[in-house]
Amino acid sequence: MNSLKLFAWLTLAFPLAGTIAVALIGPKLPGRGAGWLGTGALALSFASAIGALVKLQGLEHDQRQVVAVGWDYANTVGVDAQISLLVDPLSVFMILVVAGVSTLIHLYSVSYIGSDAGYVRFFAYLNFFVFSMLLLVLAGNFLLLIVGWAFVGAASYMLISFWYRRGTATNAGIKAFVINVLGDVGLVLGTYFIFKHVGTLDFLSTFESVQDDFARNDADLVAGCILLLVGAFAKSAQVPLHTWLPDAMEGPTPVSALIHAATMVTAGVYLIARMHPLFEQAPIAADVGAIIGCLTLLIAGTIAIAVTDLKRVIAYSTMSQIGYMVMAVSAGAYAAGLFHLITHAFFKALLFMAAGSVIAAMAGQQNLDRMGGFRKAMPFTFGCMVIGGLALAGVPPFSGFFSKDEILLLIGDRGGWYWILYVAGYVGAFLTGIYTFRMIFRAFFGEPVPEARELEEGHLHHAEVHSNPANGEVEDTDVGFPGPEHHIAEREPTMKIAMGSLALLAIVGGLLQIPKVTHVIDSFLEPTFEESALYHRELGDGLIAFGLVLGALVGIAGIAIAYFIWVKNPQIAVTVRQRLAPLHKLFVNKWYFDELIGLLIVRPMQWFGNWAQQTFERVVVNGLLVGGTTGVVRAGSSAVRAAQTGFLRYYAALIIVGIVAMTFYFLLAS
Amino acid sequence: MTLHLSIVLWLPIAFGVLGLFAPPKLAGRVALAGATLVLGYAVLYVADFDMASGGLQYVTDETWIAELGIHYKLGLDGLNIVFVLLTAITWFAATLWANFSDFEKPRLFFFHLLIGETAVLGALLAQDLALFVLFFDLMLIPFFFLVGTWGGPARIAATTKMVIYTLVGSLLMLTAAVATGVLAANGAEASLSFAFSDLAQRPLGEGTQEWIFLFFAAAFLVKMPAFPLHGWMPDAYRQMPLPALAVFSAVLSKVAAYGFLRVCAPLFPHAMEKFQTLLLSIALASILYGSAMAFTTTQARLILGYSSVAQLGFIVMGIFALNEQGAQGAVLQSFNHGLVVAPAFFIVALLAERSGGSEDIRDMGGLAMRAPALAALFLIVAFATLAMPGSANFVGEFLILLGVFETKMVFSIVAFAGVVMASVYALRLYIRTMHNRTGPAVQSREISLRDGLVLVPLVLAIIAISLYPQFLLKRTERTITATPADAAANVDLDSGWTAYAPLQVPPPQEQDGP
Amino acid sequence: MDIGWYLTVSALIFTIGAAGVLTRRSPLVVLLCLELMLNAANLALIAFARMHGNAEGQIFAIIVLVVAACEVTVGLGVIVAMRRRRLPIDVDELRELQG
Amino acid sequence: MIELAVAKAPDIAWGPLSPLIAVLGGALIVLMLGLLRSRLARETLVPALSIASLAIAFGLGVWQWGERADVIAGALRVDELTLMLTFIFCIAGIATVLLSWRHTAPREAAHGEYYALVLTSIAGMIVLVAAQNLVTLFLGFELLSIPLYVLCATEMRRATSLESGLKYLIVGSVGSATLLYGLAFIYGATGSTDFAGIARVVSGGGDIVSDPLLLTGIALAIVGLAFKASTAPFHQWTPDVYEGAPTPVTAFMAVATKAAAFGVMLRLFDVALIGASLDWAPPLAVLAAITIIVGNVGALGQSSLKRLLAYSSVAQAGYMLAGVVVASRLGVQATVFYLAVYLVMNLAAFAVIVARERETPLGDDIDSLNGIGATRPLLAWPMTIAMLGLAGLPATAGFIGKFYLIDAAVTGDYAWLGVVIVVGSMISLAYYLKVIAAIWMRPAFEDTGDEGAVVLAPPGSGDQPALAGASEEATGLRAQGEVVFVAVLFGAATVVLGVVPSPLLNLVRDAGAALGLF
Repeated sequence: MNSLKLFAWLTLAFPLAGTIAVALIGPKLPGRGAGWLGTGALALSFASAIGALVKLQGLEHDQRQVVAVGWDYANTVGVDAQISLLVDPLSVFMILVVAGVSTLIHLYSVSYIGSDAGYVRFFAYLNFFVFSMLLLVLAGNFLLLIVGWAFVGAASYMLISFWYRRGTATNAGIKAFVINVLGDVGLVLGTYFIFKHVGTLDFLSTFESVQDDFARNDADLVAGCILLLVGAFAKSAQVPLHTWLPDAMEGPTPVSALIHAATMVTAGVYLIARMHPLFEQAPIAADVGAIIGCLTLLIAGTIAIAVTDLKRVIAYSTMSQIGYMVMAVSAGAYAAGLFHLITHAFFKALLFMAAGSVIAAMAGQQNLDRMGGFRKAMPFTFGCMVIGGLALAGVPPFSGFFSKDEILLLIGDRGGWYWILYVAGYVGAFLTGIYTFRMIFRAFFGEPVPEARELEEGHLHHAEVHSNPANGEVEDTDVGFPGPEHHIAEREPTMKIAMGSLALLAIVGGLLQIPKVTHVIDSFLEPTFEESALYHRELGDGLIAFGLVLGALVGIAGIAIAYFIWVKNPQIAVTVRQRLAPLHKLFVNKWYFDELIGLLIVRPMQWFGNWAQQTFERVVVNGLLVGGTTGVVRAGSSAVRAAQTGFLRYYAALIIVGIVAMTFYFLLAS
Repeated sequence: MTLHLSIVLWLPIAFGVLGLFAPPKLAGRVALAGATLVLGYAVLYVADFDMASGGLQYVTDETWIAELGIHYKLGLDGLNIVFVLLTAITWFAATLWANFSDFEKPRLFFFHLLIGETAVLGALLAQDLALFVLFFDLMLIPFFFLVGTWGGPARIAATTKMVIYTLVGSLLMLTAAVATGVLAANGAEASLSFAFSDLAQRPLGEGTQEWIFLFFAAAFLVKMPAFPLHGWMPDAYRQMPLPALAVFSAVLSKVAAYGFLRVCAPLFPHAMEKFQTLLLSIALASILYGSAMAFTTTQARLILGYSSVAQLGFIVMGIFALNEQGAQGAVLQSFNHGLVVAPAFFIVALLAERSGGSEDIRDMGGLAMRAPALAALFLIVAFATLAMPGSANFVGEFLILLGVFETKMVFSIVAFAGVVMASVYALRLYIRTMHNRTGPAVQSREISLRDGLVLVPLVLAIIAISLYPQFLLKRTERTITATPADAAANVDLDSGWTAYAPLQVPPPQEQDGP
Repeated sequence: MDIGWYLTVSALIFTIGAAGVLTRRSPLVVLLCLELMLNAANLALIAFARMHGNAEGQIFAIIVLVVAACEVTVGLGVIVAMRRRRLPIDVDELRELQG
Repeated sequence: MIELAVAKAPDIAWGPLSPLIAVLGGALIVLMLGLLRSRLARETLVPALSIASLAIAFGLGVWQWGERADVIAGALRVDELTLMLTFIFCIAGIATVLLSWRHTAPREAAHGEYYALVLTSIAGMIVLVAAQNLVTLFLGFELLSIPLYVLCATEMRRATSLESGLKYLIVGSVGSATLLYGLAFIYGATGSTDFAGIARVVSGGGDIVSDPLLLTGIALAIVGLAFKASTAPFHQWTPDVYEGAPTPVTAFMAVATKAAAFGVMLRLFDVALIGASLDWAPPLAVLAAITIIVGNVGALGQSSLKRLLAYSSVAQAGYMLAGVVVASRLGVQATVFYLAVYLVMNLAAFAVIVARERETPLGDDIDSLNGIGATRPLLAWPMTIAMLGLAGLPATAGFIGKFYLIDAAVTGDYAWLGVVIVVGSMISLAYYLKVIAAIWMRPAFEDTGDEGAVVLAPPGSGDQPALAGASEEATGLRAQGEVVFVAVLFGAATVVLGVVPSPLLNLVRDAGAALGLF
């Protein structure tokens, strides 16, 4: 096997090996050994990813789609599922992001999770997640993709309910898992629709034959693509399948950073990009994706303004940012979408890490209302938070600025009704500015809260009674609950390193692709999207200029408004809230999506279950089918025994009757 | 003509009798030796199996009762080798487990357990309809004793209910089987014979096929059990001693599925088609109903029991997709489910040990605290149960639903609801037991070495088959895809009549049933 | 003479016997009635023998007479035994065995 | 021709007749010896001799196998069917003698008479199944019945024994009267008492098959025979008589009488009246169905084992009737085969009942079996096997028997009857399993007095050889080796015939061939 394939396999192998190693020998290792072991595994994986990158670039431009076949998985009766990896620019791009960011986040976790009783388990899970994610992006056929897809879902479940004795955590976990399974189902069904026509599960052969096997907007293809989108939405928390993501914040902060910001939730984007030949053959489905993405970015933005839980604010911002990406890749702005994916990975991970640091300082408390004035207490964290915030808000020259604006530019360039998306995109950017800095201002400005003061005096606050921030239940610090100690970036070099490097990337990441200047990503991904009609588009200079300026202004305006409301004169916030009470109510209650789903799906299922359990089982299954027949038999038996009176003459009488009956029968029958 | 199959068939009962005369202490060991030998034999078969042929291998064919045209004919092909392997594995595990837990009257216990294995192997290996029916009915007797003697407090009522209920189907099947042989012989003006190979050459009239098929279906559906014929299941499952329950749920239900593939598909093609929708509906109902029950009941055993109802629903679906993907999936899924449900029951026993003897998940919780290994094993089993992609169960479901998708799309789509529900009940079971706040009487502790000896190999087997399901698929493929045409082609193998290709069967000449 | 009359008479006797078995409670009388039924058959047999003009029916009848005698004897024997055990000689009292 | 046969003194072929003579001779000798003073002679020699005579009869039957002969001017026909059934009678008789050996019944009635009566009854059965004309048929019928009336009443100390005797006598006589009346009509319609003659007339075509005389005759004959075979709705004497009679006698009646009744049915319907099969087959089929259902549901909820088995025997009669209905050689074979396996299964069961009657004060109550799985395995296993066999579960002779019957039914276009048979078996499971459950799954019967050892037998010692376990127990137990022997022997036979039925099937095939059916 050539070295490119080897690197691909290695990238995949190291995290898996890491999982097993951590799980088996981790407990024996002293101190934070398990954490370092896991981190090391990922570093190696990242290294091999780079190796793969180098090898890939070494290949001819049109040779850059390599399939590495491991072994037959389910290769029978017309189904051709193999363990095969597709190594092409797109997948290499993804493994670089995944492995890279994961390594940093592992580094962060080494100390952040340091005093938790489930330390070893945490890293085993985390490594397993990375393995799954890499499997997802490297998968060379639908079946393997679905496997990776489900594995990341499982890993995310395990990590969300990492503190598994917390009812809130386990509920969030099962919620996330079930919605993700819903996504898997969509994926499988979509695969069926496509397999029905192309007759293969392999990506490349599917893409080759899609032109011939499907007419444009062929009904089955559209159905298939929309079902694939269902999978994408479930993973990427797009409406209406997004409700699990905010709850997923029950997981430890590094998990939120890694899974629910940087990597897993972007799988949907990757999927659409990967399937672009199908979507371009089924534009209707593509448009659905674009519209949903647009809706999501708006809805999420509005909610993010209202919620007061630090991590949830970031979570909703994640939703809305992914909305951008989904919109982008659905509208054919592949490179832009993936560009935003990578920059978002940087600054969003950074934001989460910073938030984690703050939460640690608050001894697990996540409520923004209880925070404030940490600026002096945690300068480093503050700095990182601001950098991330600026990048998120799309302020030049931070990375988010370029990526977001390129998306909007390309969409605007599509013309037609895409202008609506274009405008909505800027509205979203405006919201982004507001909620991002609302968060920052409320956490770091204003009167320092007691915890902040305590920290300024050099002592990290510790809760005397540990409790679940979500519902205040009292907890111990044994396995299944958060550990006794908390760790903040200011005091943990590893956290510093991780956050520092991410901050750096968040600042300079944009340079990869500056309109008219650099085209690193464009040209790198080109082989994957070679035959795509939408890929190669030249933008008009006017549009570019206009867009860049507008983008910058919108972002800054948002920040300014946030400053006025939450720093200058906070009572405005109150008045605004009173003015727009119903709107605020809508936003705080997350547009009532949970309630809606509960009403439409969960309740009916529970009702059916209870009805089956209490009524049907008793009445029909046991009553009618069992009781009924036995009842009949019993009745017959008692009748027969009642006839057995013991009266001799009665017997004789019966015989005589029998004789008469028999005789009559015979005489009449003839 | 070899003796191999006869040896493996009678090994268990031989050791069972041996155990009767061993000192009670050693009875378990003897039984274990027997089960081990069978396992070894089964592994040898799998290794030595000739994948190129879709036909019978290691055939043994003696005339047993000439007057009744019953042959003592055993054979192994791609269809039943999977089930034989499953039987050997699960019985070995169950016997090992039983060795570690002490039952009173151990000699009788193991005697019945091993009779059970012989009966199951007989039903699987039989290549003669009458022989199949004989063993199929025989399967129940040892379990009648196992439940009735070593079961829970309400055991006698439960076991009687179970036996009568399931035999209702099986006895109807007896009539149907006789009718098949007789009418087929009359139709072909040939001498009475129950050998599958002969029957397959003598197609029955359509009317006849229909009522006969319904009788067989009744037998199989009750045995599985399928909705709404599962009335016996809850009581029996609650009372059954655990090792018996493990094999019962893992294997006996699969024999019913196997019956559809072995008997109905090749012999009653017309009926299979005619009743396809009916059976698919039953399967769908089983899936939905079983799942719904599974996530409402609180008895750990019953959660697994009802989940099996749902899983068997999937298997039936695959069978009645009436195409090759469906059949392949059904076979694979039977193996997977058996391999998964057995350890699941063992784990339930462990959970009960740790939560003050109660098997009600409301009394459990937080069991994972001091038992990471147990938690890990259970998690793997739970994920396999809900057929998470990456597990072989998923491959099975994938093939099944793909098969159904291609014939009856709607059923397939609705069935996916079952997939989602599965994730709910499996995780519910896991979380309510291993996670959440610690239950009142719970003492979490790690599994002992002995438990590990049983569980770990099973879980490793699950992982192995998940990594490489092709291992089974490529063994079954030839048999599944073989058609009666091939059968005619290579009569020397007398293969093909096991074929799962009912649609290609030439239409039988009309003849009226009674 | 028409065979029908003989048959009518024998049927009559048979019915009378049957009726006796049903109505009378003393086993002795019941036995007599049984005799009636058997002899009704005899009458029929002999009538038929005449009709067919062969002897078989008559032989049959003679044998039946013998058998009937044995039957009654046994019956009487049982009744005597019961009398010895001071059991009521009444068929309606024989109700130990039932259900 | 017939006139001639009747006219000149019949020449008697002694060979074919020898089994019958052996039995009758045995009866006489036993009767004589019963008068001897010495206790030994009466209590040991007499049973031994009756066994001997039966064994000789059996042997002579083997010797005669394959030679079909009409004896006594065609009054009797000794062919494979006759001999096959003779074997069944002899085995049943031997078993009965063994069970009666140390039983109270022969002690209360004098030994000589008791065994003589058994032998006479057997002779009657042989005559019955060998009968070739209506006269011998009736003669055999009564020769078989009358001794049974007496045997039922032999335990004179027990009121129920006498009751059952009288009941049987009266109801039975009504039955035989009916039969006789029926036979008279058949004779009247056909003008011949001789089967061959009747067959000639009936099969001769014409409107004879719709002649009211004949039909009435057939109807009455059916009732009479159905009564003997205890098929519903003429079964009602069965439970009472079975329960009241001494258990060995019950066993004898259950197996031998039934065999005789079916033997004669086969001869009468499948030979003499074969031409009118369209007349009698449908009602017989209906009778069979009714019998199966009534018998099986009746057996539910019985606490007396003998009663339970009585009802079960009713049900089994229904099964076998299916073989008669189809009026084919296959049917005959199936019926005879089932008679044979029915013999072994029932004898095993009754032997166990006898044993427990002596071991416990519970008599034949089902509780007397509680827990014997652990304490008396040599009784537990035969009973279990017998029950499984009667239920028709595989690996027992019962399964093959049912299989054969269903085979016959389906082949004779009576598939629905096959379904009824299995439906019956389903119901029957409910009570057979109850017995098995009592044996294995209920705690041992708390027993007082010298048999306390029964209870003390340690749990887990379940599968030690029983007599070893029983030897340290009271003499009451050791005294019945022969009963245990019967139980074990026939229990084993049930399994053996279930696994290697072919030898028996060969005999049955010849027996079926004996009646010139297609």
